[in-house]
Amino acid sequence: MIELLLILVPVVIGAAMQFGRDDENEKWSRWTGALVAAVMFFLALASRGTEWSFRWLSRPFTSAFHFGPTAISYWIVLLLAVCTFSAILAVNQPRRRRFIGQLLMLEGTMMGLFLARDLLAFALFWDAMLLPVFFTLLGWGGHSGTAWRYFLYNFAGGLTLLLATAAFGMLYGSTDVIGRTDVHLVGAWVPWIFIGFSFAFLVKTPVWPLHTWMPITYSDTPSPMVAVVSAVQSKAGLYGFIAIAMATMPDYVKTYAPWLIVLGIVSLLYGAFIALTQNDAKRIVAYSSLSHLGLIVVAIASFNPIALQGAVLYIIAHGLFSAAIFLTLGYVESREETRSLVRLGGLGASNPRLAGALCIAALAALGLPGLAGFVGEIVILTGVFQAGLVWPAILALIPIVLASAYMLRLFQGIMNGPEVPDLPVRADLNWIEGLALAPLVIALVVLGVNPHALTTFNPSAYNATTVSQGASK
Amino acid sequence: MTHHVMGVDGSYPLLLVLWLLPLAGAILAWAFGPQLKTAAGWICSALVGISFICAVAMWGPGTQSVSGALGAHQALFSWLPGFDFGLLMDPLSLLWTLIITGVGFLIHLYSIGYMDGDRAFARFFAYMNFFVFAMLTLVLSDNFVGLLVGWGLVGLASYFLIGFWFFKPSAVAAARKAFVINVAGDVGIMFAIFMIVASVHSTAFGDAFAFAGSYNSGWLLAICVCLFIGAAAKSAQIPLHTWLPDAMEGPTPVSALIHAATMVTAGVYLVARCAPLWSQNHDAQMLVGTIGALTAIAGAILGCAQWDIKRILAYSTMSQIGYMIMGVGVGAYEGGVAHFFTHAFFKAQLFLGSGLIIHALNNEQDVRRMGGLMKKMPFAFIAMLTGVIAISGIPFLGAGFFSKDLVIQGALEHGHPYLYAVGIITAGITAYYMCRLLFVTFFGSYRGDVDPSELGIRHPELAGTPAHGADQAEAEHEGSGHGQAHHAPAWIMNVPVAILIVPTVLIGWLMFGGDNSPWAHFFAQQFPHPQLSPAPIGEGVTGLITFGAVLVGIAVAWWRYATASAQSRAVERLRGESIRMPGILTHAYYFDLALDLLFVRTSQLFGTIFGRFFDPQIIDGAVRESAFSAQWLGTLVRSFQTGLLRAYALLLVVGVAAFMIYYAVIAGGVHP
Amino acid sequence: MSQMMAVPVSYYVGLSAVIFFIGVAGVLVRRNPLIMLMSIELMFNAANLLFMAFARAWLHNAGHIFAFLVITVAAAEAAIGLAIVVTVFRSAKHVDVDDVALMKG
Amino acid sequence: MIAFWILAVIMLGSAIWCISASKPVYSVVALLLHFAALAAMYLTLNAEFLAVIQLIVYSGAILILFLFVIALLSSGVASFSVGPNRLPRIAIPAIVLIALALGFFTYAMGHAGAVVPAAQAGSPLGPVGTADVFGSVNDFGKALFTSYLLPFEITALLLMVAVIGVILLAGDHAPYVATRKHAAEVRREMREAILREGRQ
Repeated sequence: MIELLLILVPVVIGAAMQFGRDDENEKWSRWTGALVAAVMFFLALASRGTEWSFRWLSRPFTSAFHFGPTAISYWIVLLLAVCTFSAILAVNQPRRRRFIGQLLMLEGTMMGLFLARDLLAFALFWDAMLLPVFFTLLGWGGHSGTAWRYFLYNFAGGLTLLLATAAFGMLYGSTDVIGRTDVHLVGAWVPWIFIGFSFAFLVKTPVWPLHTWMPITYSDTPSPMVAVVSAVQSKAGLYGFIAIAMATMPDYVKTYAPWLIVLGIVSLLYGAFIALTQNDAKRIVAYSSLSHLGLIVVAIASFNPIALQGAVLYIIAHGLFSAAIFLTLGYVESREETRSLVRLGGLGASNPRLAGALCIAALAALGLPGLAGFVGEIVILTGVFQAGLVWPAILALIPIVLASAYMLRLFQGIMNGPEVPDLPVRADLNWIEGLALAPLVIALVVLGVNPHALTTFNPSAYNATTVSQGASK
Repeated sequence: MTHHVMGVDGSYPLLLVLWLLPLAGAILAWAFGPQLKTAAGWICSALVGISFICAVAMWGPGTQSVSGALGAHQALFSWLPGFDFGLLMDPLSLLWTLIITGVGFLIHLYSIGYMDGDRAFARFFAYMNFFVFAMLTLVLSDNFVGLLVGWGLVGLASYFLIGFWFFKPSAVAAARKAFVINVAGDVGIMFAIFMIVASVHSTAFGDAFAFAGSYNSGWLLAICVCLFIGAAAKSAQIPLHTWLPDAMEGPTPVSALIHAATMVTAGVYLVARCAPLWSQNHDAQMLVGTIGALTAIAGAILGCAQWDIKRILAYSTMSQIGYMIMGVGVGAYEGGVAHFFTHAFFKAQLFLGSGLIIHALNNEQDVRRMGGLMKKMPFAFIAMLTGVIAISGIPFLGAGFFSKDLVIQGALEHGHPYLYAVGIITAGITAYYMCRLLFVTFFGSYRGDVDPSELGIRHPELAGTPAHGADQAEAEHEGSGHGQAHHAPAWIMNVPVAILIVPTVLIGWLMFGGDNSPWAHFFAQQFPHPQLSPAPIGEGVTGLITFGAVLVGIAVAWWRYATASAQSRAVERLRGESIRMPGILTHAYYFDLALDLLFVRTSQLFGTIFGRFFDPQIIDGAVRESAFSAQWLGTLVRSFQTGLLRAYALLLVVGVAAFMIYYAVIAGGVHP
Repeated sequence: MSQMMAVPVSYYVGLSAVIFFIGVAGVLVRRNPLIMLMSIELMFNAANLLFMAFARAWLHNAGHIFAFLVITVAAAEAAIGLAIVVTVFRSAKHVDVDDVALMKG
Repeated sequence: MIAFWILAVIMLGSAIWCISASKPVYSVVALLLHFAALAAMYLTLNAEFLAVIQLIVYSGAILILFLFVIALLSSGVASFSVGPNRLPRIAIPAIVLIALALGFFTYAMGHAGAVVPAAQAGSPLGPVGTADVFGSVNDFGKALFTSYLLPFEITALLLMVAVIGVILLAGDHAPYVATRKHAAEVRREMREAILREGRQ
C-alpha cells in the first residue's frame, strides 16, 4: 500500500493545487508541498522490500498494477523524494501554488515509473510523467515550441516503448517482469523489442544524436522543475536499460552493446566540447548532462559488475549535483535576471553562501574526489577498463578534463572576477533557499566519502545472471 | 587474492586526530569565519600545530617494523570489494606529514601577519587548513584511490588559494589553469588505477606492489607513465609546468606552503611511494629521470630571465623539483626525498622572506623596482641570504648542498652520466639566478621611485607585476584601514622566518655520512636497494665539481650585478637587459602558446563546430527535414480533400476498383 | 420454364455489373443531387439482383433476407439524402453539389 | 432465357436513360421502368415476395418521394448547376479504370460455373403464388423472424434513426449548411464587426 500512497498522494494533492484563483493561498502552498514531499521521503524510506499488486489485463497477456521498489529504483525513488523536496522549497516562480502542484504531480508520476514492476504500468507512467513538465513549459517556460519539442520527442519514445511492451507481452505472455531475474526472451522479434525500448530510453536519457530536445528544454524550463527533470527523469531511460533491457534480453543487449558504447562515448565527448563554448549557464549544465549520462550508458553497455555498480552510484550522484546546480542557477537567475556568462560576474563577493553552494555543486559535477560524482566516475571507468574496453576508458577520460574546464568557467563566470556594477544584486541565500540545497549538498558529501550504503545493491541481481547467460552462449 | 598490507595493522587514534584536526579547523573557519575574525587564524594555526605534535608522537609507530611490515596501518572503510580505505604511516609518509604540519604551522603563523586586515581573513585560513587536510590525505592514504582523493583535494585547495583574490581576472584565470592541468594529471593517475585494478583487483598499495615483479613490462611501463602524468602535472614537470608560474597570483604564504614546500612535491612522493613499481622498469626510470633533469635545467634557465621575485622563485621551485624527480626517477630515492626535505625549508624560507619584502613594498614584486633593501630590511636580507646559500648548494653552509649532492651522485651511481652532467650545470645556473635575485634586490640603491619605463618594464602584466586588479587587491588587502605601508613587519611574520633559518642552515647534516647517516638509517627499509657498481667519481669529488660550477655562477652574478660599476649604472643595465631579453625566454619557450593552440583552441573549435553547426544544422536539420516531409505529405493528402462530393465518390470507387482488380487478376479469380 | 433454367449465373453477374457501372457513372458525372441519389438506387438494385440470382442458384433464402435489408437501408438513405437536398436548397437556393464544398482540407 | 434478355435490355436502357435524362422527372420515369423490369426479373428467379416489395417500396414509396422533392425544388428558381464543373480531370481515366475493373470482375465471376438450376423433384421450388415454396411469403417470413431476427430489429432501429434524422434535417429549424456564399457572408460580417469595434 505504501507504493499506492507514494504515487497517488502527490498526484492528488498536486491536482488539487491547480484549482482556485491564481493568487490564492500562495504562502501555505510551499509548506504544504514541502510537507508532502518530506512525508513522501519517509514513506519511500519505508518502502524497501514492499510490493503491491492489482490485476489489470488478463488478455492478450497478463499484466498488473504491480508496484514496489527494486534494488536500484529504491535509491532513485529516494533521490526523487529529496529532489522534489528541494525543488519545492526553491520555487520562486509566479503562481507558486500551481507550480508546486505541477512538481508534486511530476513526483507522483515518476514514483509510478520507478516503482513499477510491470512493463505496462511502466509505459503508462512513462507518458504520464511528460505531462507536468509539458504544462509547466507551456505555463512558465519561455517558448511553446520548446514544450512541443520536449513532448514530441519524448512521446515518440513513449510510443516505441508501448509498442515494444505490447510485443513483449505477446511474446512472453506477461508484462509483470521488472525486478525478476528469471525472464529471458528469445525469438526473432526480440531485437525489435529491444530497439523499441532502446529508442525510448535513448531519447529520454538523452544520448547523441537524440539529444536536441534537451538543451532548450533545460534552459527554458524553470529551475525547480528542470532540477527534478534532469536529476530524476533523465534516469528513467538508464533505469530502463538496467532493469528491463539487461534483465530480460541480455543476449540482445550484448549484441547491440558496441553501438551503445559508441553512442555513449560520442555523447560524452560531444556534450563536453559544446559545454565548453556555451554562454547560457543552464545550457552548459544541459550539455554537461549529456556528457555525464553518456558515461552511464557506456557503463551499462560494458556488462561489468563494477561498472554497473558505478552506474548506480553515478545515477544518484548525477541526480544530486545536477539538481543542486540547477537550483543554484535558478537563484542566480531570479536575482540577476540573466543566465548569460557574458553579463554575469563577481557575485561571489557579495553572495558568499550562493557562491559556496554553486561551487560545491560544480565541483561534484566535475568529479572532484571526495564528492559523489568522483566515486561514480572512477568506479564506472575501472569497471569499463576491466571489461576490456580500453579505448572507451581512455576516451572517457578526456571529458573529465573538459568538465573541469567548463564547470570552472561556469562557476568563475558567475561568481568570480570584478563585480559587475549594473547587475541587480539583491541578497545572499536566505534560509529557505539554503534549506532547499542542504539535503543535496549533504548527500553529495556523504556519498562522496563513503558510498557504502549504495553499493550494498547486489549486481548479481541484474548482472551476474546476464553475464553467465552471455558466457554460456 | 591475498591482501597485502603495508604497515602494522592496528588502531592509531593519534593518526586519525592529526589527519582530521585540520579538516575541523577548515570547517570551523569556513562556517564561523565572520564571528571568529582574527581568532580564526590562531585557531587554525594551533590545530596544525597540534597535528604536528601528533605526527611527532607517531614517530614510533611510523618507523616500527614488524615481520616485514613497515609503519602503522589503520583501516577505515570500504566502498566496494577492492576499494578499501585506510591510513598508512611509514617513514616516507611520516616525513611528509612532519613537513606538511611543521612547515605548515610556521606558514600559518606567518599568514596571521601577512593576511592581517584582509576582508576574507577567516576564509584564507579555512582554505589553508583544508589544504593541510587534503595533503595529509594524499600522503597518509594506503591505496591509490585515497591518494587520488588527496591529489584532487590539494588541487582544489590550490585552486582556491591561487584564486583567493577572485576579483582579479588574472588570478581567476591562473586558478582555473592550475586546476585544469592538475585534473589532466589526475586523469593519468585514474588510468593507472584502472590498470592496477584490472591486474590485482585492488587499489591498495600493498597489493599493487606485491604484484610488481609479475607485471608484464609493457603494462608496468604504461602504469608508471600514467602515474607520472599525474606526478608531472602536480610537480610542474615539463610539459605540464605552465601553471606554476601563474600560480604566483596567490598570496605569498600560499606560494610558500603549496607551491614550494608541499603540494608541488606530491609528484616526488608518488614516485617514491611507487618505488617498487619503478624499480622493476628501467624504461620508466629513464623517462622520469630525463624529464626531471630537463625540467631542472629548463626551469633554471627561465629563472635567469624573470624579473618578478615570485616568478623567479617559482621557476626555481620547478627546477629544484626537477632535481627531486630526477633523483627518485633514477632510483636514488633517498636523494630525491632528501632534496624535498631540505627544499621544503629553504624554499619556504625564500618565499616567506620575499613575502616580507612584498608586504613591506605594498605588493611590489618586480625586482627592478627594488634594490638597496639590505639596509632597510636587514632581517629580510638575512632570511633571503640563508635561503640563497642553501639553494645554491654552498658546501656545509646550507642544507641544499647535502641533498643536491645526493641526487647528483645518485644519478651517476645508477648509471646516468648525462643526467649527472645536467645536474651539475643546473647547480651553477641555480647559483647564478639566485644570487642575481639577491644582488638586484638588496644591493645598490632603491629604485622604487624610478619611472618603470626607464627600467624597461613595458608590459607590467606580462612581467608578472600585479597591475590590473591590483588596486582592488590592495583595497581589499588593506581593507580595514591598516595604513599605507608595512615598513615594520609584525613580529608574527618574523618569528616563523627566524625559526626556519635553523633548519635551512643545519638540517643537511642529517644526510652527512653516506650509508651511516641518520637519513640512510631512517629509510633503510623503505626503499629498494639494488646492488650497484661503484661510481667512477667519488662523492667528495662530485661535491667539489658541483661547488666549482656554483662558484662560477656566483662569480658571474657578482660581476653582472654586484660590482661597484654595475651598481652605479644599475638602472641602465637593467633596462638594457630587459629590452634585450630573448623572446623565447620571456615567453618561457612558448609552452603556454603551444598548449593553448593544441588543447584549448582545439577544444573550443570542436565545441563551436558541434554547438553552432552540427547540433542545429545536421541533427536538428535532419529532424526538421523529416518534419517538413511529414508536412509535405500532409499537404499532398490535403489536396485530395477538395470538399467535392463527387471527387470523394471517385476516390471511393477507385479504391473499390483496385480491390476488384486485385481479386480478379492478381489473386487469380474466385474459386468456389 | 426450361429456357429460363438455362440462364447461367454469370449472365446475371454481368448484367448487375453493367447496371452498377451505370450507377457509378451517374454519381460521377451528374451534378444534380437528385440524379446522383437515383444512381445510388441503381447501384443498390444491381447488388440486389446478384443476391437474388445467387439465392436462386443455391436455393438459400439468406440472399432474399439481405436484399430485403438492402431495400430498407436504401429507403432510409433516400429519405435522409432527400432531406439533405431539401435543406441545402432552403439554405443555398440551389442544389449544385460542386458548390457545397466548404468542408475541405 | 428470352425473358432474361428482354428484361435485361429494358433494365439497361432505362438505367442509361435515368442517368442521362436532362430533367430529373424523366429520370424518375426511367427509374420506374427499371424497377418494374427488375421486379419482373425477381419473379423469374422465384423471389415473389421481394418482387412485390420492390414494387411497393421502390416504385411506390421512394420514387414518389423523389417526385415530391422534384416538385418542391422546381417550384423555385433553383438551378441544378451553378458555376463550372469541378470534377477533377482524373475522372475520365478513373471511369475507364472502373469499367475495366468491373469487366475483369465479371469475367472472373463468369468462371464461377454456377447456373440457376432447374426445379427438381424434392426441391423447395414451386410455381409463383404457391405457399411454402422457395421465395414465398411464408418461407421468407420464417427465415426473417427466426434466424435473421436480430438484423431485422437493427434495421428497424436504423429506420427509426433515419426518420428522426429527416425530421431534424427538414424540420422547421433547418441547420446551417456551409456554402461558399455563406462563408463569404460570414467573413464580411466579421470584418465589419471588427471595423465597428475598432472605431469605438
